[in-house]
Amino acid sequence: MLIFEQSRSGRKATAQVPAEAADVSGLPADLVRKQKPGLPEVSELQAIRHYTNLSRKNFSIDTQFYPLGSCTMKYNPRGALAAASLPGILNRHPLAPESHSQGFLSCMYELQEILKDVTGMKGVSLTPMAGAQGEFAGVAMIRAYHQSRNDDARTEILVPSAAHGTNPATAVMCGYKVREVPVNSEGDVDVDALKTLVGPQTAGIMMTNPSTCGVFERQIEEIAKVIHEAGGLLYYDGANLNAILGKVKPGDMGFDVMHMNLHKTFATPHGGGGPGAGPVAVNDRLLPFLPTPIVGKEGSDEAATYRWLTQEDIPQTIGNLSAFMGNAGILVRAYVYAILLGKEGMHRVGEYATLNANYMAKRLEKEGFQLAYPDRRATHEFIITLSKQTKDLGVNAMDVAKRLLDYNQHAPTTYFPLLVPECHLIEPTETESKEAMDEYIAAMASILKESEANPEMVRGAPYTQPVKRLDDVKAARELDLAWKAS
Amino acid sequence: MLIFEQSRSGRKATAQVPAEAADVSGLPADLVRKQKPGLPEVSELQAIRHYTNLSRKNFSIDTQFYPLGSCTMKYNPRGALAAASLPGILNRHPLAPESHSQGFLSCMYELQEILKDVTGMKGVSLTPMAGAQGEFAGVAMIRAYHQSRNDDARTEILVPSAAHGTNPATAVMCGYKVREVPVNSEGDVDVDALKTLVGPQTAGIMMTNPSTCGVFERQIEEIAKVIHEAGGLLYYDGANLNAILGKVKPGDMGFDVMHMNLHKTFATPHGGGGPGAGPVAVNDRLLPFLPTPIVGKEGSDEAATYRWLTQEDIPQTIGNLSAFMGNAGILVRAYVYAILLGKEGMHRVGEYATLNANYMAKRLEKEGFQLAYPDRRATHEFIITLSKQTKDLGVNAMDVAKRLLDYNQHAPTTYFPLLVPECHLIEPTETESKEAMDEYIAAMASILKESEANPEMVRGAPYTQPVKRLDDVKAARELDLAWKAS
Amino acid sequence: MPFIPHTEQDVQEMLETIGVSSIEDLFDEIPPQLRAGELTQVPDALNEMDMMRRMREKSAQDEGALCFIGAGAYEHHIPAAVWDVATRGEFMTAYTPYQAEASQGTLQLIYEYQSMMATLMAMDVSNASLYDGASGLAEAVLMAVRANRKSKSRKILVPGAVHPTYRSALAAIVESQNIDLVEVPWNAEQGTTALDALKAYEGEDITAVIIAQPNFFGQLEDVHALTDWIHQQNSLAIALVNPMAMAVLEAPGNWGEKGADIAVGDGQPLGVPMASGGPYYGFMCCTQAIVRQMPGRLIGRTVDLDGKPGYALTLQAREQHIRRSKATSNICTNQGLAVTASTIYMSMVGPDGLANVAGQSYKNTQSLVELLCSIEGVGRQFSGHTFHECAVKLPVNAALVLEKLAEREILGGFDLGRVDASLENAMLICVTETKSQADLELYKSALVDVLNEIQG
Amino acid sequence: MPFIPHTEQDVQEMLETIGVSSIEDLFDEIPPQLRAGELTQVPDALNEMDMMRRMREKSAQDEGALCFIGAGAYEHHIPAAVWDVATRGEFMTAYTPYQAEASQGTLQLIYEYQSMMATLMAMDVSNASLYDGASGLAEAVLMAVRANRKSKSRKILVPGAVHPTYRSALAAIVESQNIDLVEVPWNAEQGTTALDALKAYEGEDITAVIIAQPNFFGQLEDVHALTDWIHQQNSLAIALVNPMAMAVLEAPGNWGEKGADIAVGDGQPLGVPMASGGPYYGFMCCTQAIVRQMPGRLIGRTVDLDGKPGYALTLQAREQHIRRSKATSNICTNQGLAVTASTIYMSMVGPDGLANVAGQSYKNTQSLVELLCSIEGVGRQFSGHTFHECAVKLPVNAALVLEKLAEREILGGFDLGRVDASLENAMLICVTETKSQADLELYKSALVDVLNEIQG
Repeated sequence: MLIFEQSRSGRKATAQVPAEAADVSGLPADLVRKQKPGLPEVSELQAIRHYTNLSRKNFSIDTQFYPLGSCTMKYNPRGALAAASLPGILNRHPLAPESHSQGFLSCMYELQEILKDVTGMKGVSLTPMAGAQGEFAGVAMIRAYHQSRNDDARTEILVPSAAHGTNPATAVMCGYKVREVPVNSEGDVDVDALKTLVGPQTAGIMMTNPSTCGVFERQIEEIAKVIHEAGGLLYYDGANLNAILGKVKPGDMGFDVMHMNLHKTFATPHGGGGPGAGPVAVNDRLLPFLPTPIVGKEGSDEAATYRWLTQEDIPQTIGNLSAFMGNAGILVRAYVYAILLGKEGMHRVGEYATLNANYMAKRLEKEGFQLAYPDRRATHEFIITLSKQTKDLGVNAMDVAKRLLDYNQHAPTTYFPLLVPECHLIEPTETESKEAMDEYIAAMASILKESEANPEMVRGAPYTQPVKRLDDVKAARELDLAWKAS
Repeated sequence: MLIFEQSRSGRKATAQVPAEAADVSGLPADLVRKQKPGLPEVSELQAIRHYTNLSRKNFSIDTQFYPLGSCTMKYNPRGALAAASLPGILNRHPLAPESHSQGFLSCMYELQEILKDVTGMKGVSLTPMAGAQGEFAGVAMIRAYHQSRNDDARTEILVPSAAHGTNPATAVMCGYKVREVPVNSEGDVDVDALKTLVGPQTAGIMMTNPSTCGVFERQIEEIAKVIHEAGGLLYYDGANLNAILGKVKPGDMGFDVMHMNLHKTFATPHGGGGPGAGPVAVNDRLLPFLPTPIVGKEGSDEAATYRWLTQEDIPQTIGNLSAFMGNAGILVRAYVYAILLGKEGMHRVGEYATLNANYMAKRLEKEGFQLAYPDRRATHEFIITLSKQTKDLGVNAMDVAKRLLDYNQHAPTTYFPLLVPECHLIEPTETESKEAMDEYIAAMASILKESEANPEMVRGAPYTQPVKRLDDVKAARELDLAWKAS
Repeated sequence: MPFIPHTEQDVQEMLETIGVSSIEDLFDEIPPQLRAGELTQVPDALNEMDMMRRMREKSAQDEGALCFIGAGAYEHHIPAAVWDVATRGEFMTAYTPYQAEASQGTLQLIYEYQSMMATLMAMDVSNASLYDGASGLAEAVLMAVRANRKSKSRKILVPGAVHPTYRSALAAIVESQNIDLVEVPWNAEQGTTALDALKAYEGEDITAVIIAQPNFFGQLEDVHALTDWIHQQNSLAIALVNPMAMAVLEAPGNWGEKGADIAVGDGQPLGVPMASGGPYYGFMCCTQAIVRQMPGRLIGRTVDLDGKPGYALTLQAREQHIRRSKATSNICTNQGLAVTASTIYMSMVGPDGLANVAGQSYKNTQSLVELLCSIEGVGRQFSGHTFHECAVKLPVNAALVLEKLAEREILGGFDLGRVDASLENAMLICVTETKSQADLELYKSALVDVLNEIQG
Repeated sequence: MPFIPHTEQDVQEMLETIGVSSIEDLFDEIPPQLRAGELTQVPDALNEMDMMRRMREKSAQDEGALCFIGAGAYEHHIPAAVWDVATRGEFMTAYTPYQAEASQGTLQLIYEYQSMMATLMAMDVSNASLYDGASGLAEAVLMAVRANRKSKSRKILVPGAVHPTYRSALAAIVESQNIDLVEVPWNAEQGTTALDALKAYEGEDITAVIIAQPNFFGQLEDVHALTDWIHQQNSLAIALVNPMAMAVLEAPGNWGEKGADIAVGDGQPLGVPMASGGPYYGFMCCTQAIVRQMPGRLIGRTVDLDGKPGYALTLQAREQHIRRSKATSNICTNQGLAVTASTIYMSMVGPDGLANVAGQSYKNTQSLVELLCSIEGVGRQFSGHTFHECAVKLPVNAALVLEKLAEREILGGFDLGRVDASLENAMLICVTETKSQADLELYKSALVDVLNEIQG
C-alpha cells in the first residue's frame, strides 16, 4: 500500500514543526500557491510504520551477503555514521567562515593526503559527487590539458570493450568520440589492436585495472607507454580499486588521472543507490586543472590553519561541479574509515578481497560452474558464465540470479561485462567470512541440481520475495511514474 | 542460527575497543581469570547482520498494530529518543555534582510537577524502576504510615479478583496477607462483600480504575469511604491511567497513593519488555514516606537551583530502591512526551483512547463477538469472550490470537482478567487510526468465518511466523536456558 | 584486523582450496615493480573510541554559532524519526535496486518520492534524483537541448540572479557540449530578472531560459510573465526553485499559461542536514511530453507475474549502462539515502506542516529584516518581495561586518561582495523556522555593536 | 493533534457507529464530580523543534567535564553499532514476548544474553535480567532465603565494603520479610572483608553471605577463601560483581572449591550509557540446583510443532501473573532494551575485546594512582590490590577538593566521607579505557593546583 493511500484529508498527527500557519498575505497574490500539494496527510506513527515496513522489503549488506560484482558491497562501519552525525559536522553550513570550519577542513585535508598516498598521485580534489562525476572531471582535465598545449587534434578517447558504461558516456559528455579497444580471450586488452587505434587524434584511454573481467591487466606498462608516446593520457576508473588497495598504486602503473568510488573502496554506505563520492587524483601534469574547491594547509603541523583553494588559487581549474564542495558527509565517512583501517588495514583490503574472490572462484569451479577466465588469477571479483546451463537446461544467468534470492543470497551482477555471455560477476569483498561464502556456494550448487531436475521451477523464481518477477515491458510502455488520486 | 554458532576462535574483526591486551600480571595470580569466557568471536558485520535479522522476527509498534490490553502499546515518539540521547543527558554520571547536573535535575523537577498535576496528588517520587516496583513502594509507604501511628494490627491488603497479578505479589513482598474481593457481573467491585472484608485488620486496598474489566468502577467514592472509615488506605494501580488521563485524577477519586507506568501512559518505548519506569504519587498523608531520591527546587523560577532530596530531607522515607535514582533515561523520555503533548494534548489522551476502544467494541460486537460487559461503556480497553466459539467450534481464545498473527495483527492479551473465560483484552490506544482498527476487525471477522469453515486450520495457526506453535511443556521440563558448545 | 573476519585457520583452508601457499601468491600476475611499498601518509589505525574522540574534538571546533546564512543551504528542523528510519540498515546499506524483487522497499519509496515531488512542483513526473541542485541545473540544460527539437541554436539564457556557483557549475559541466550560455543581467533596483532585459532576445532562436524562484537574492521573480514570454519564443522554461518555498509560492507547473517545462533544484531543505554542503540531492520534474529525455533513474509502477503491483527501474534504455556512449547522461546513481530521508520528511510534516515551515521562515525573515532596518544606515538592498532570504545593505563593508559578527558567534549571512563588487556593502541573510524572537534580537544587538565598533 | 490521527470525519463516523453524539458521552458512567478541570502544571505543548532546542540547552548545562567517578556507574566506550541496532523499531517498540511466534527476535536475543552472562560468570544459568544491580542484590538475598532450605535463621551477612546504596536498597526492599541483615565491618587497613570478621559467626545458622568483587572501594577480596568458608557454614555465597571486571578477574563460578551459588550485579558496564543512573539492568546467574528459585523472566529453548528450534518464556509458574500472591517476586518485566544493547556489545567486542577494555581500565587506574601519589601528602587509602577503582587519601577534606576540581571541569571521584566519616579525606577514583595519558596528567596538575589553593 502506498503512503498516499493512507492519507486522509485533515489528518495532522505530528508534533514535528510549527503548528501555526504564518500570515503570507504580504506576498503578491498571484505568486502564492492556490492549491495545496497532494502530499500525504498521515500520523507520525503511520509514516514510521510505513517506511519501517518498506525497508523490510530490501536486501542489504546489514541483512544479507551481497556479492554484487563491481559494486564492492562491503561492511559500512557504523562508527562512520556516528562521526558524520556529530553536531558540528552535521550542522555546519557549507558557507560558514573558515574561522568556524577548521575541524571540517582539517579532516578534508587529511583525506586528500591519504588518497594521494594510496593512489600514488600528486593532487586530489574531493569534490566529485559520484564515480561518474569523477570520470567527467578526469576527462575534462585531460581535455583542459591538451587545450592548454593548443593540441586541438585530439578528438578521441579509447575505451576497452569491457569497460563500465559510464566510461564511453563520460567521454561523449566531454566532447570526445569513443573508440572501442578489443579485449582478448584472457581478458587483457589486445595491445596490437590498441597500437593500430592510437595516434595524434588520441586524447587518452579510459581503463580500469583490474579490468571488469576480474583479472589484472598484465600489460599495463606497455599500454601506458603506447599511449604516452602518442601524446595521450591514461584515465584510471577507480571502480575496481578495492582489488589493489595497498598493493598497487595506479600512479605507479602510469595512469595520469583517476577517480575513486568512496562508497566502494572506502566503505561508505550505498544508500539504496547513493549518495557516493568520486574524488579525483592526478599526477603533476594535471595538477593545474583540478576541480575546485580543494582544501589547503598553511603553517606547521602544530599550528596549521586550513583554507579553501578556489579559482584564484587554481586559475586553470576546470571549475566547480556542485554548489559547494560535493558530498561532504560521505567524505567524512571515508576519512573515518581510513583512520579506522590505518596503514596496515589499508594493505589488507586488497589482500583479503583477492583471497575471498579466488576462494569462491575455485569452489564454484569445483561445483561445476564455468569460469570465464579459468587460467587467470581472480582479482577482487571473477566471472562465471552460464552459457552451458542456458543451452542445455534452458536456465539462464538471470534465472539463477533470481533463484538465489530464494536462498536469501543477493544475486551477483548479471550480464556484465557484455563480452562474456550469460555471466555472473561475483565480488565477495574482504569483509565477508568464509562461512558466508560457503553458504552462497552451497546455494549455487543446489540451484544447479534444481536446474537439472526442474528447470521450469528455477525459471519461475523468485518465490519468496514481496513480488514475483516484474513486467518490465509494461513498466516502460505504460509509464506510471507518479501516483495520482483516483 | 545462534550468534555462538557463527563464532570462530581467534576471529576479531572489529575496530571497537583497544586492540592491545593490558599487562595484568600485577594482580594476584589466583584472582585472575584462567579460562576466557565463551563469548562469541565474530566480526562487526556478522554481529550487525545477526541482530538486524533477529529484530526482523519481532512484531512491534513500529511495524504492526499491537492492541495488547493492559499494556498501552501506543506510539513512542522518536523525538524522545533523540532528546534522551543528547550527550549531556546520555553521558551524565549519576553521581556528578549538582553544579554539573542542573539541566537534568530541572527536567526531573518539572516532571514531578506534571505528574502531581495529572494525578491530583501532593508528592511524587520518580525513582521506582517499573510498575511493580512502584507498587512495592506504594504498599511499603502504606505500611510505613500505619507503623508510624503504631497501628500494628493492620495485616491485610484487599485486592479485587480482577487485579493484575503484581498486586497480590506486591502485598506479600510487603509482608501483608492478601484477601480477594469479588467482582460482580457488571465488572464492578461487590461493595457489600467488600464491607464484610474490611476491618481494623485492613491496611488498605489495591485497585485500578478503570478496572482490568475495561470498565469504570462507578462506586469508587463509596469504596474509598468504606476503606478510609476503617482506617485503611487506597492504592491506585496506574496501569490503566491512559483511560482517564486528563479526564479524572486518581487523587480526586480518594486514592492515597499510586504508581504510574511511564512506558504505558507516557509513551516511553517498551523495549521488548522493559525498561519502563513506575513513579509513585501520594497525597499529604504519605508525603513523609516517599522513596528517595527526589528533586527539590530552591529559589525563584528565574534563578532556581535544583538539588537532590535524600534521607536527611525525608527522614521517614522508605529508603532508596535502586543504586541511583531509577531509570533516569526513561524519565527524560516521559518528560519530553509530556511537553510535546502539553496541557491540551494530555486531555485528549483519555478521550481518544476511549473513543477507539468503544468503536472497536461496537464493531466487533456487530461482527458476532460477545462482549464481556455489553451493557457498559468501554474505557480505553474492553473484553470479548470466545466461550461460545470454544464450545461450538473448538476454537479457543488462544487459537484466534495465534491466527491473528497470520493477518499481521498482534494478538490482544489473552486469558486475562482471569474471571472472564476465553477472553481477549483489547486496547487500541489513541494513536491508532480508524483504518488500523478496521483492518483488525476485518481480520477477526475473517477468522470467525474460518473457524466455522475449518476450525482445524485455525487451531494450527500461526503459519506465517518464523516458528509455529512452540512446545512450552518441553521448554519447562527439559530446561535449556543457555547455549553450550557441543 | 578491523572488518576482516578471517581466522588463521580460515586463511589456511582457503589457500589450500585455491592451491597456493600464501596470499602473496595470488598477486603473482602483477609485475613486481608495480607493487606498492609502505604507505607514508596513512596514519596508524585508531580504534573506534579514539576515532570518535578525535572527531568530537573536530566537531566541537565548528559548533555553536547561530547561523543566518542561506545561499543554497538551509537550516530547517529535521524530525528525529526521519533519519532514524532512513539509516535503518535495509535502506542505508542496500545498493541500486538492480534486483527489483529484493528491493521493493527502495523502489516503492522512490516511486512515492517521485509522486511527492511531482505534486509539490505541480508537474507530471519526477526522476529519482540527481546529485545536487547545481549539477541538476546542468542536466536540465542538457535535457532542454535534447528536448527542444525545434531549436538549433543551443542557446540558453541564464539570469545573473541565479545562484553564482550554480552558474559556474553549469558552465563547467556543459563546457564541451557547444552550448551557448548567455547571462541576462539583473535589475539593480529590484534584484530580479527584468523582462526588459530578456526582450533584447525576442525573436531569436533560444533553446531554453532559466527562471529562479526565489532567485539567489531571495527576491521573487514575476514567474508568470517570464514563463509566458519564454513559451512565446518556442523556448523551454526551466524553473529553478527551492522546494520548501513551493509549499507557499506558486509551483512551476502553474506558472503562466502552460507552466514550466522542467523544474529543478536542490532537495536539501526537505529533511536533509546542511552537512557542509552534501550529500544533498537534485530533484528534476518535467512534463509528460519530454519524459523520455529525462536523465537519471526512473522508477515505474508495474505488476508481477501474479498481477500484483510492484516497482522497477524503467526506461533504462536511456542510461549509460545500456546505451553507453549514446546515454542521456553519464549519471549512474541517484542520491538514494537523501531522497529516502526527504520522502519520510514530507510524509511526516504533510502539506500543512510544510506550508507552516515555509510560512514561519518567511515571517521570521521579514521580522529580522525589519529589526535590522531599524538600525541607522541599514536597509534593504532591493525593492520588491522576498521570501526567506533578503539582501541587506550596510553602511560599511559587509565582509568586515560578517567577520566581526562571527567573532560574536553569529554567522550573519553571505557576503554579496563575493558575487558582485557593486554589492560589497550588502549581505544576504536567511532566517528559517528554527530561529526564535530572542535569536533575532540577539542578531540585532550584535550588529549594532559591530557597526559601532567599525564606525567608531 | 500530536500523535492522534483522527480526522473530524473519522470521529463522526466512529461516534455514529457507537451510537453517541460526542466523545464526552463516552464518559457518562463517571460521576461528574470526579471530572478533572484544567491542568495547571502541565505547560503548553511544544513542537519537536522547540522541545529539542530546550533539551539541547539543558543537556549543554551538564556537559563537558572529564569524569573520574565510578562508584557503581562506569564510562566505557560503546560502539556506535550497539544502539543503532538496539533502537531499531522492532526491538525498541516491542513488548514482553507473550506471543512467542511473533517475538522470536527478542526471545532468541535474550537466550543468547543468558548464555553470554552464564559463561561470563562461569555459572550454569542466567535469568533475562532484573531492574538494576542494587535491587538485583535484594532479589538475590530473597532467592537465597528460598533456596537455602537447611537454614532457618534468614540471617544474611552483608559486608560493609558492599556499595552503600546497594546496602540501603537491600534493606528497604527486604524490610518486611523478617530477614536479618548483619553488617560485617571492613578491614581498615586493606579495605576488604576480613575473614577474621566473619569468623565471629562461625557455626551459626547463616542463610547466605554476600561477597563483592571488586568491592565498593575497588579492592579485591580473597574470594576463594571467603567462598569456601561460606560453604563450610552450609551457607550460600552470593557474588556481587562488576561484569566487565570478570573479563580479567576470576569469575564467581570458579571461586573456591565449589563456586558461588548466585552471581548478581549491574550490567551497565557492558554497553549501557551512564545516563544519570539508568536504565541499567541487574543480571543474575545461579547454579542449576537452585534455578527454580530464580526470580524474573527466563527464556528457554524448545521446538515448534515441526520440531524446529524456537524460544519461549519458561518456568512462568514462578511468576506473579500466574502465581499471584505466591510468586517468587513481583517483578513483571526485565530491562529488555538494555539487555539487547549489552548482548550486541558483548558480541561485537568478544572475549578478547572485553579483556582489553577491562585490562586497559585497570592499567589506566594504576597509572593515575601512581601519578597522584607522587604529589606530596597524597597516597593510597588502603593496601592490597585494586582493579579499576582506588581510594586515594588526600591531605585535606575530599569534598572540598572535589568541589574545586569540578570548577576546573574535572569530576575527580566519589567523596568517601559520605560513606564513613573516617574516610572524609579520601576519594574513590575510577579510570576506564576512555581516558588518555593526557587526561591523567591534566588530572594530576589540576589536583596540584587545588591542593596548593587549599593549603595556601
